[in-house]
Amino acid sequence: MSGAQRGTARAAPTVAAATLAQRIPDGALLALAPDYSGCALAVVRELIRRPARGLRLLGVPQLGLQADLLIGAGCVAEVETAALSLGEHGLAPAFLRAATAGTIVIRDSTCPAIHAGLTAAERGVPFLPLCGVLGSDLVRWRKDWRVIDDPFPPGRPILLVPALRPDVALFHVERIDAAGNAWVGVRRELMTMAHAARTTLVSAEAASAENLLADATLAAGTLPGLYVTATAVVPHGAAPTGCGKLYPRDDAVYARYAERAATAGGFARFLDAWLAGDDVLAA
Amino acid sequence: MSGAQRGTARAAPTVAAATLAQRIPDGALLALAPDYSGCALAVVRELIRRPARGLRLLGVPQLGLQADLLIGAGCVAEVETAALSLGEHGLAPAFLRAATAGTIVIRDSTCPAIHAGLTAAERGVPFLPLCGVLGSDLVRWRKDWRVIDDPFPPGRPILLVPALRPDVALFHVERIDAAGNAWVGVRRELMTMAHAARTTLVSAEAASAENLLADATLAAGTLPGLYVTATAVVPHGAAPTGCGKLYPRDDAVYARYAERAATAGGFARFLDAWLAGDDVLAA
Amino acid sequence: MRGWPVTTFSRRELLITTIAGLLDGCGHVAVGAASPVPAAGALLARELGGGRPRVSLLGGLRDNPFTDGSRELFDCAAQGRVDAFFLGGAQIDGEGNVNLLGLGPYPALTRRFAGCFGAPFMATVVQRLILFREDHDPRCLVERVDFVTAAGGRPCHLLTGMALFRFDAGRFVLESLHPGASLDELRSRTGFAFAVTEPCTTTSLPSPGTLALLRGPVRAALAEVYPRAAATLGPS
Amino acid sequence: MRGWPVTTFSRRELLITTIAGLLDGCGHVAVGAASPVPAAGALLARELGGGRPRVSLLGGLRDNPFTDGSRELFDCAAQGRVDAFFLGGAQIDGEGNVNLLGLGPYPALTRRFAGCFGAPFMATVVQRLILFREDHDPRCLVERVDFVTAAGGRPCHLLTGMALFRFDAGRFVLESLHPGASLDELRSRTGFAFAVTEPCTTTSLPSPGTLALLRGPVRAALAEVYPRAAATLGPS
Repeated sequence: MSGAQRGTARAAPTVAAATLAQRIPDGALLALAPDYSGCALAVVRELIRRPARGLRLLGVPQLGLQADLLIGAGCVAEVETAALSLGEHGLAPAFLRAATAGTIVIRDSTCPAIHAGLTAAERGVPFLPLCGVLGSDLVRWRKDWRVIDDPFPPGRPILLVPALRPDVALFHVERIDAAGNAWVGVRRELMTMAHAARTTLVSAEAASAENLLADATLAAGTLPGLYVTATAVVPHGAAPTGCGKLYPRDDAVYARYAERAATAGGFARFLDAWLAGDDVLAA
Repeated sequence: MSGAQRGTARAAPTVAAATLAQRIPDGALLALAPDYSGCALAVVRELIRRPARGLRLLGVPQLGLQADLLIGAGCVAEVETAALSLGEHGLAPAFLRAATAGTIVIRDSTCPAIHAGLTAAERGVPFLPLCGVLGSDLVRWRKDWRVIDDPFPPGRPILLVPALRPDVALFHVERIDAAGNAWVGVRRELMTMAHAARTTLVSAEAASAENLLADATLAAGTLPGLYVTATAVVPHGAAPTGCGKLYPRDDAVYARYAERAATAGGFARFLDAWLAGDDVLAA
Repeated sequence: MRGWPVTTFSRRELLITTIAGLLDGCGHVAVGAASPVPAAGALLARELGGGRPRVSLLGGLRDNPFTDGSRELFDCAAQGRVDAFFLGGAQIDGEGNVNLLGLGPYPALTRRFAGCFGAPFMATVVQRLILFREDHDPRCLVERVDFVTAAGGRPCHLLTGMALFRFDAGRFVLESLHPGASLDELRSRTGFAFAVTEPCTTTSLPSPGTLALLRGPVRAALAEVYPRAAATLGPS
Repeated sequence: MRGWPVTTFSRRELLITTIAGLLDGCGHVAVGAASPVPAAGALLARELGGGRPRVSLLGGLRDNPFTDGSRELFDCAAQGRVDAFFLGGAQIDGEGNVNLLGLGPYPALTRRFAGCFGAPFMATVVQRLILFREDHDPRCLVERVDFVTAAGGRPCHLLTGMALFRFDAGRFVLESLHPGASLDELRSRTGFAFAVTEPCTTTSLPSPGTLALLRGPVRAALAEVYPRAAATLGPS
């Protein structure tokens, strides 16, 4: 992509991304995808520009760069997740600083508990049982979980996790259409997030001229517009995380982030550069 | 299709269908799809030819022609379903005769309870809660269901339905591949059936030369071979029910069935003709 | 079609128009299989509302938006995303209970039908439940159903070929009589007691504009799922 | 590659071979993200078994068979369809408990890591749990973990760069020492007490045939997900 194209491409998406960001109120319980699957980084950038405050992040089921950026920028009050890291690029520096400073509340969880909580919301029930997990200290510390004796024989203890109903689910996909349908492919956790959430915001690389539900093959991987509150076309909107087969994660940016964000000052400089525009990150 | 082609096409599928039918033991809890979605009628025909005995049918979540044929042929001991009918072609005559005669046990249910039971099995938990339904006489009569006070505030009564773990899930799809992957498209209930069942048998119109999981668009609607015990290519294997966009339900056969099967004798003659071959049904 | 007099309409068209009125303000209406009149009513409401409510016709291809298997309708309703749903019933009683399963004492029914389908669930989770029977048969509108498929007791409407009722505070209240029916006749053909607020009103008749929509775009949309029912639209 | 002497092998190759042995008889092995050595062990077991076990590499494209979202691995394991799974751990204790979360008293940890991931669940539902750490560090192999991410107490294996243990009847039992390590050294570098059955056996060495598979098809398959780890295979 040439510099001119890049500049042109950036202006419109910023506006489009901001239209989604403004629908995320301060204090919202915001469900986000893990770094390997459809992160709406361009919208996250607009949240930081605003700046959003008091967000409660829910990792579905874990979190990465986008959460660390939001935490470091002071947008976050709480995090519920099964993990938060930069994957191969190491631990999440802003998250760990905030944890040490006690400036965020951390609700440690485990992947299947988050899936179960979202499924409970999806099905309109107050809780879902989850097998296993008993014996983990998570069960001792999560006062909002319950252990009951299974009402069915043989009546063994079983964990119940309460429904997780996000105020907003936010993610990025390859394609949307004019009816608000969004193709998520095998990333069904994005579909579950949307089913469970009150509001679902989807940014996308491109808009399809055809209705995605009209084709049986595409429909199989499509979240119906019924669940989608608003969409925006934001090319390259997941970067520096990857987007399906369209572009991979930008490991150079991750590495630079991991290095810079190791100190609060370095994080601030990285953030300034990121808010100013992609190109600066290469410096 | 010419008569000669039809004859040729029929011989092989019969053998292929029989290889699946022989994996369904007498007495098995057999999960079947509703008439609008992937019924493996050719395999059902082989079950009747055997003849299978003591099958316990589970409608996912309802049943139609294939169940009525199995019941009328004496293959069935129990039926659990949300409904059993021929749809626009009326009630299911063999089912109603067996119900009146008391020769089958009927476990009346409701669609979401069957979905919840299968999901419980899919997730390896002993039960799933289900919202609503309370007040229905089903709850009084289903002694295997439980109503508890929700352990989470405000503690309202809630229905729990036990896991439904079929011995065998049997269905028909458009495409399989050599790895046992099966494309189900938006018919995700077939995927849930397979996840929940101990054994999954899939007949298909055709085999794909490509691995269905290799293409991201196809993968989104594909049941992985991990869950599939055996497959068989059986062209026209869903008829007279329909198969996706490949062929519609054969309403003439349904109408004839509804008319003939109104009496036990008429059912027997229809069955003989069906076991002998499609062509006879036109007579 | 253009030649039809817009002041003449069939009973079915009156029912469809009435249903559309009951759906006023809904955001999403789901209609079960084999329900051509409710489907037409929902489609008419969508035309009158300029695209709202969203209409999901189960069994339809174009108007069926679900991609997560046959459980999605139920999950969607449980999430509060289905504002209105329709139920018929072999029996409907004065407490608003619906019986789809069969007649006589359960489980040894004297007559069995197809089954309960999703009714026990849908009746308890959707905001606006509309009970609909095209005929008004005293054998159907009974004092007490033989089997409670779906529990009553919640606010809902009951629309028949003769009248419109609302269920409120534990009993049905007559909302309006369709043209040509008398209150005496209604009472004699209804097996349960119901309340009446005098004076008895007549069901609103479809306007020429509504009939034009019904016989135009609604008929066309309906024909995709219910070709035979669509063909019957027009004055009787 | 062909030129490597098949009697020379790296410690990593020994560990991979040992893992493959622990997977004998499995039908389906799942390997979490960022686990190159367990992934190689599973792929080697598949080569040795002529295509069995089935291997699911999370994060991989070709060997990741899941199509129902990120919950499917957990559902699949809960269904009993995952015969073996691997866990690392910042701390592993003598009761078989694993700590992935952090050091120090919870919740005010002195050091926090990424989180618990799916470990609390997987450890309790898979048939064959294999704890794996490439280094054998006494700060990691402790008497008691600071936080129980995944509860121990169930039969499992623990493989480190120094030895193989099995957890049985409430304690770890030394199964074999890798070549070059002594029992005294092992005891001094292990923070929990373990049982020893004399005489102490040495971990089986990879055969020339196994090494050929490892450096051929396993290396090629591994490279698709872990190119850097694949490049290290060969004698050290």
